[in-house]
Amino acid sequence: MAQMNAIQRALDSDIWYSFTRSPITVASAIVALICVGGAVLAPWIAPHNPFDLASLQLMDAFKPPAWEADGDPNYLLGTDDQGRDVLSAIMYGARVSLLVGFCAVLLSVSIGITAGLAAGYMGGTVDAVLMRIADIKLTFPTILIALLIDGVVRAALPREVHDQIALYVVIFAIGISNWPSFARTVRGSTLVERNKEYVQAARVIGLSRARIMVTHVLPNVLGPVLVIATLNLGFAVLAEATLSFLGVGVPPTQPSLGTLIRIGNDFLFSGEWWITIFPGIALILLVLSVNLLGDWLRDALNPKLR
Amino acid sequence: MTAPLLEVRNLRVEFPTRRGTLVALNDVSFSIAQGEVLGVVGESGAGKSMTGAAIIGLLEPPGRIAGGEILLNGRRIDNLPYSELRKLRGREIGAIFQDPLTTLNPLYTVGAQLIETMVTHLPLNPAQARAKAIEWLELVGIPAASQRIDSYPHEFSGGMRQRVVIALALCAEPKLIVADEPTTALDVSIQAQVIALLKSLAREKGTSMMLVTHDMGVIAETADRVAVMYAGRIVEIGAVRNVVRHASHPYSAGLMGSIPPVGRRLDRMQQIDGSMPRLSAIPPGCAYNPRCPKVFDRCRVERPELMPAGDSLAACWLYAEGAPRHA
Amino acid sequence: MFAFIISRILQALPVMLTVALLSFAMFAYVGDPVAIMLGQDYTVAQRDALVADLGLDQPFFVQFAKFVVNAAQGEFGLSYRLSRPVAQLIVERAPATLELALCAAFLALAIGVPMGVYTGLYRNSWLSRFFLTFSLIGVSLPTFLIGILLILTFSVWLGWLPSFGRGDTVNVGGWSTGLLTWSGLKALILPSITLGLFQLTLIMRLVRAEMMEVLRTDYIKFARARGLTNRAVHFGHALKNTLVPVITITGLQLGAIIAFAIVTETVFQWPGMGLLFIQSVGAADIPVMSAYLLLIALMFVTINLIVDLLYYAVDPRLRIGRGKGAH
Amino acid sequence: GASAQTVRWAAAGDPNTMDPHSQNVGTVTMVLQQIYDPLIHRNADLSLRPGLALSWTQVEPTRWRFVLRPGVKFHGGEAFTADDVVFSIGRARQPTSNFGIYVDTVQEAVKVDEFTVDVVTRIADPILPNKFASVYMMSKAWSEANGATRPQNTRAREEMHTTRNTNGTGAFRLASRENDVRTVLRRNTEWYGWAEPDSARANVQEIQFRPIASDATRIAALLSGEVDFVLDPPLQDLNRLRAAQNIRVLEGPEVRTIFLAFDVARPELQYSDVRGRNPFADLRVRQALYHAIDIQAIHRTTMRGQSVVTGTFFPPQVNGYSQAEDTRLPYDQARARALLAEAGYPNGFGITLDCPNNRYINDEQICQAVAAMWTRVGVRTSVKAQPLAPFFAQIQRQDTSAYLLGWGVPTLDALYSFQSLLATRNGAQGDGIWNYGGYSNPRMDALVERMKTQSGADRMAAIHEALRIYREDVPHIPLHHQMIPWAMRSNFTIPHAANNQPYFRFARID
Amino acid sequence: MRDPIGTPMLETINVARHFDVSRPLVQRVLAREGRRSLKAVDGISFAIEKGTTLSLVGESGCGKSTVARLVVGLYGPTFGSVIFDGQDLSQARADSSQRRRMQMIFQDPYASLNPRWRVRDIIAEPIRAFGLMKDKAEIGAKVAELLTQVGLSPLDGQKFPHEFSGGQRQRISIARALSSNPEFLVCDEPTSALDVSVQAQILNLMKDLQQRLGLTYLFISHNLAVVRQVSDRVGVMYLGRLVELAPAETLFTTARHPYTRALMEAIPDLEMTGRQRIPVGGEVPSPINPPSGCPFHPRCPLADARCKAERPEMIPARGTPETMVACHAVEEGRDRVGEPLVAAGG
Ligand SMILES: Nc1ncnc2c1ncn2[C@@H]1O[C@H](COP(=O)(O)OP(=O)(O)OP(=O)(O)O)[C@@H](O)[C@H]1O
Ligand SMILES: Nc1ncnc2c1ncn2[C@@H]1O[C@H](COP(=O)(O)OP(=O)(O)OP(=O)(O)O)[C@@H](O)[C@H]1O
Ligand SMILES: [Mg+2]
Ligand SMILES: [Mg+2]
Repeated sequence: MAQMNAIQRALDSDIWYSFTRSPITVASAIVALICVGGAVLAPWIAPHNPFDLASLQLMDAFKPPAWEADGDPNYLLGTDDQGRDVLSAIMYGARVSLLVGFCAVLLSVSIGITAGLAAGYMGGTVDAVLMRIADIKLTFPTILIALLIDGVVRAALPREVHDQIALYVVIFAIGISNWPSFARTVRGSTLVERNKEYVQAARVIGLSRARIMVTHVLPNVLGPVLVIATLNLGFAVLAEATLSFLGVGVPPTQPSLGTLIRIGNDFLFSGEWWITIFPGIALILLVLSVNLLGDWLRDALNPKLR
Repeated sequence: MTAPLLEVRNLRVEFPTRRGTLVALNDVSFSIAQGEVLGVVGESGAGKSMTGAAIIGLLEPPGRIAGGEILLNGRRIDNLPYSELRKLRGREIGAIFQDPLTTLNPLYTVGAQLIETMVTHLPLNPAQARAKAIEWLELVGIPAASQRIDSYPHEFSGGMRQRVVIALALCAEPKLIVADEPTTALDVSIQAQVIALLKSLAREKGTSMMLVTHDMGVIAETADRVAVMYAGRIVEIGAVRNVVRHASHPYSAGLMGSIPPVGRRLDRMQQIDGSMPRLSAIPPGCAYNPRCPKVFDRCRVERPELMPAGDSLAACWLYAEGAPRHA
Repeated sequence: MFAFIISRILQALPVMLTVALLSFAMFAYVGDPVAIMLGQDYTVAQRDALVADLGLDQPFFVQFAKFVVNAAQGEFGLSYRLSRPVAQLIVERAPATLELALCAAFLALAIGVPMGVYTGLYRNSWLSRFFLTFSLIGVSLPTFLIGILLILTFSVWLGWLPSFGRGDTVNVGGWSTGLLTWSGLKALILPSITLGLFQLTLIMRLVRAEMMEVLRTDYIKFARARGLTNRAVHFGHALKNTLVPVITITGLQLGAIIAFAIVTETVFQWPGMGLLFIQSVGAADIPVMSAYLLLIALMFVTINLIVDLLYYAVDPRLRIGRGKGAH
Repeated sequence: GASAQTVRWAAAGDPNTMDPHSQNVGTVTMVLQQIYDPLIHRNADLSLRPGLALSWTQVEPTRWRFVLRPGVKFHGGEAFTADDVVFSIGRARQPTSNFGIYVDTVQEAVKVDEFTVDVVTRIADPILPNKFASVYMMSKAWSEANGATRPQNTRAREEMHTTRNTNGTGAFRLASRENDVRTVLRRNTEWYGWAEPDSARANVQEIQFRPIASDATRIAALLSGEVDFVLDPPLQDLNRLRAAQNIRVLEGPEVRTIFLAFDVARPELQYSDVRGRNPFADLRVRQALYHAIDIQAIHRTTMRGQSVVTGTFFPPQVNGYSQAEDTRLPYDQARARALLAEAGYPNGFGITLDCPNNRYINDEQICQAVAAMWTRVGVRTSVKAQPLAPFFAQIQRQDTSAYLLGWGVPTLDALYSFQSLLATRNGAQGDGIWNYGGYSNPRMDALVERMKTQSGADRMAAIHEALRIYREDVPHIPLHHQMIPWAMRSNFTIPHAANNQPYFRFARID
Repeated sequence: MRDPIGTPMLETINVARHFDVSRPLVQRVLAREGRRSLKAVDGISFAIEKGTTLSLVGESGCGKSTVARLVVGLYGPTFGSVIFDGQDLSQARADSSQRRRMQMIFQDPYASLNPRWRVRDIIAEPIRAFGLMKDKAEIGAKVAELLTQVGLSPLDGQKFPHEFSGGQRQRISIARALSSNPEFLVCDEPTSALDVSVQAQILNLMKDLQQRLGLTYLFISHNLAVVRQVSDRVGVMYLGRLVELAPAETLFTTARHPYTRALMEAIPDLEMTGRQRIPVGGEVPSPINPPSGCPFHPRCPLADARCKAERPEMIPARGTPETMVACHAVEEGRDRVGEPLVAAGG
């Protein structure tokens, strides 16, 4: 009963309404759902397991998509240079990419929000120090940050452990290299919000600073964060590909979406276009749909725009 | 009475929203004569600003004029194409908004903004416009105008800024000024200065004015006639003295009664219970009927039009024939 | 003004120092220059001699202190890979990168800003939607793929533009520029597009968001009420007010463009600092890498300063100290 | 402007110095050998021919005599004499030289007369002429005048005149040079060799060398006609290049062999799930992994036919090669599983294969393919691929369990490979310095010692025995010799050389 | 020098708040300038008796809101102290049982409610923060009761603030302030954004609450008509100082300080349509460089040399001893000359 009510309320809500009113949003939601669903369910629905080396046959390499002249119906979107089914590789690769992308963005969002809130709300020295740190960070390319972290981890931990946590190293590296943009945005909005009277009202009640920042200021500064976050998702996915090229990150036998594109890039001139084009399309669809959803959500969450 | 400068007939403004269309202004009619000041009062959300915005053609989308007409000097202006309407703005109809802090572009000097406006509308070259701009600043009482003309808005105090806004609204010498709460953001002492200024300018230049405000004192001081709005309609319109002292419509009466007197202390201020209905839930009949102390059956079914009530016009069945008790 | 610049420079010092420390520290991990320099044949003694020669056997902070002292004098030593003074290499390469970066930034601004204005003004037109969606496609493809696709189209298929290099350059006072020759200009087109695409999207979205915000403000409404032309309102008043955030982001992004030109320079064999850097990473050429990073940091600090000065130019409110109690 | 006789040439790397004795890497010598001449030249088939020396004879076991070509002038105008030879050999022997292996046996060079030089060796060195084909001759006077009497090296911490300036006797002279951008060479019309029959038709007036690091861009530049000659086209693009009008692909083998090596020394592998023992120490395991590799699939698919499958670790061009020892263990998965079970690993085990990803042709892809093949017989392999800098840094710390390596033989003699790759690491100069798996076999060490000193049939017998041990003991799993296709516009002709050196003195453009 | 009244709920003793508005250190050093401070409130003493209302009036920027914030502890005083029910405020703030006794209603009905929170959560926040109730249902009932108390429907708790009118929002913030059962309320211009009918509702509500619950108010406004309706005593502020403090009736009938009298003159008068008001002449001086002596002297018709040099103290006014006033002219009796004393109405 209560559930029914909740569902009814959700369907009746303005957010749902604005959602159904925007065909582009609905389309991107469907696409995003397919992307994420395909990735999450890959082990169950993918026709092959490209990460299982034992199942790869080099003889099957470079098969064009099924509809092409020498296509193999077994491999709908063709195979790559190792004989991996491109369709399955996309699904499995998207798993890696999404994991890295989402976690990295989550990490940078969390750091960025924390730093931005603290800097904006507390001001003074905290602000100056945090923003200088952000400046310093901004001068370092992501790749170098990742190399540094990887180097430190490598030096500190035995290699077996290092291999197991390679993925997390990548997530961490990408995550911490993007936080300043979030921090700056959040700080800017926080500076505006903290002078609003509802924040002062909360202070009169005697709530702690942390609690005011989290429960009052935070929800009001999330809008722009959402938009940058969605833009950053694509960036994180691509950064992962670059890092795996540099030997930091997931092994090439478990290629991510970005790695697939990078590998396929070598075959663009030789006519084996499907190796890069299909993962490329998958990535575009993923990033595009997530971004469009982000745009919509920002508008939908803003009561002023309803 | 001469032909009115501005005439609004049966104006209707709608907001299409997801849950049906909101009617923000319904059947609003009034006119302003040459040199006349019409005060507009009423509860927050009654549609005062909307009326002003409709006249200068600056309704915020998705709001739109859905019916009625607006005539300026006998010429219909509500259906003009954008470029035509633009030429009227500033030149024929000036506007003053509530907040002097936000109505001036912070990035331009006040002189630049004045000159820009004048050059757009009047056959002046920038040098002439500059000279005129200084004149205007002097006229609105900015001391050392020839130096202050190159100052930025933030370098002025609130009161001075509002004077600049007034100069801006007047500099192309419009015939009508729509002033939407020009003094609400100012404190009492400056408020008095601004009102005095507006009044004297209007008198000197023969400008008509629509003055929207919450402040009855300002209305009483400044306006010739006053229109009382409630829930998207005009419920009463008449000469200031009549409406303020002997309001005909029960809402107007309640409103006037709520004005806190300066001269004495009341134990309990007179108030109108309840609140104005939201636009999406306006009751049938007279919109005021749920709050009206004098409500009777007809009020709940039939909507009253403006009708003569004493020296004013009021939209109230009390003044129709066959009302149960006369006010 | 002078005081302001000095204070910014003082603030920049700790930033630079930290960057120096970090860049210095990180190279302990990116690869072993000794192994690379020795090549296929060496003895243990040779190896130790080299380590001592390079000063790699000294304590970390001694190495660092030396590094900072030298760096402050513009002395970064000799490149391990090319055996040439790093400062000389950087000076040779900087013009290429700067021209590319500025061109990309210019492209991003020249296209991104108008597109942002357009999409901000006509939020729902199909052209706006097209711009928004299409630009997102641009950012969701890796730079190297975009570069290759552009080369494939414009160099290989159409044969219009060169696929690599800077074309002919002219040396103007020690600065080798490709902007003055026809082939130099042609060579600039594809790399600038590749590099600028992401920034273009960003700037467009930013301007759009800011425009939408600014268009809701009172002073825009007031500018319209004064009857200013559309152009004056949109570009004179609205756009100028969006500039502060746009300047910030563009400034930050210019730093990012320079820092991230690495991929673009590799794809187009553009002889800039990025190419130098990536080759140095391959060879663990520590002096070049650290000099590069410091240079980027310096560039960043400079850009930040310029951005702040631009603020001053754009926004008069920032010109006075915080003293005046704005209310 | 690109005149009819200008060749625009591209390759991935740029020479990092112009000093002829500093960096012994292909990217440097490919440019410098156009400018500097050695005493002995190579033909396109790598056979020797007179260069600055007209003849050379081993007058004693430890003394070689070189008779110099008279009348040769350096680009700077200095006459070439015996003094320059003595100086140059001495310079190549300096500690800062990277060309030490070519002069490692030299005790001293002695001027006999103005145009005769004797080279005295510590031990009898039968392959000295082969080595001297890589030692370039500089002008003594010029070097001394410019303070470049020793090879420039990064250790010097200073820039030397020779970093950017040249003065050779070669067919081309350096006209201009910008690092990583462009290096322009002009024909030296006074060069003595132009009259010789195989250079008579050569007509290249100017060489514009442009490094282009990105594979795709390099190919695009060739396809769009912006360059005439690409030294290192990626394999996968060959078909497209062959199909393109106006473009020709030259194929040929390189003297470089790709193989897999193991850590056979540690009692327990670092990167494996086997505890307490080292499976690679067991010959059966190495054989099993050998059997597991379907080399034909790699040849056909990964290398697109551009490889020469091999069972040994240097190609026929190298002195000491034996056809009889060049046989592989057959591809046989069943046998591989059986051997693993026999060795006590019926369920296989897990390892990490270290791999460079930008050093050899399709290196990473080869590793992945091998990993799949090994996994299929039960040895679960994960690939760790890195760029060459971190890769070499890592394996040189011996921080690896299995790795892929490619080995070239610039001396074209077997000793070079055996000594570097298979001799026990003992700290002595050159022994086992690239033997990161720790392979150690006393018999092999003895054979290497024999190779160093003996000559003639004895030496050949030692090499052949060593090759047999290599085949039977499986210290490596050899894969293939690399092929090095060259691609060029069809109006350009140049003979293909297995050392990947384009000899523009034989080239012609129409 | 205390305010002569009975048991005070709140008392400020020479309380001040200065803001540091100097530029950052480096710039200051380079420009060779000292620190600059803005004396928003510069030594104010008053007391509010339990169950009564004290109003503060004065021009924009004279420091009214700063006093309000000092009183609720949003700002700490630069010097002086605030005594809440006999206890120093800094101690009271530390004690949550004391803290809940004091609440504030803010000026801007649009900015004082968190736009992302539901109304019921906004109102319940103090209850939760002070741990007054634990049970969900209990809290819900209390919220419903509060909503009813301020004239809203319990069902309104579901909604978000933007769904309410300004007057309704102000009621919500009153409900929030009441939810911790406070005894002392600071109201910083609670009706300045509202129209007269809604203003009347709010003021009546506040009065009702005072009568029923015995609340004590510090009421801040620049609208003298409103102030007259609600106050027992009125303080007039000018440039960070009190210039006059008197019982409401006395003030409105017999204003003493020239500034107060000027303010009275400026009140728009309903009855006298068409009358020209006499604005206070001159511009408000900057609080960073306040004038010497009496801060009002540049605008004061009665100013003389002493006013320029010497700062007047608050002392009982001659003639109306219940009034405290800081004016040399009043002290010297110069103020009666030639000017009608009765300001307005009467
Ligand atoms: N974008 C919109 N969508 C729906 N309704 C709107 C919109 N803008 C305004 N309204 C409604 O139109 C009505 C008239 O608003 P208007 O601004 O004219 O009121 P007002 O009388 O000026 O009030 P105030 O005194 O508060 O300024 C209000 O009820 C308001 O809620
Ligand atoms: N945090 C602050 N930092 C610096 N100056 C401040 C600060 N808060 C207030 N001020 C200054 O203190 C003075 C008094 O401000 P306050 O807000 O108390 O005035 P007010 O009487 O409430 O005015 P209003 O009627 O406009 O609300 C003003 O000049 C203001 O600029
Ligand atoms: Mg309004
Ligand atoms: Mg205030």
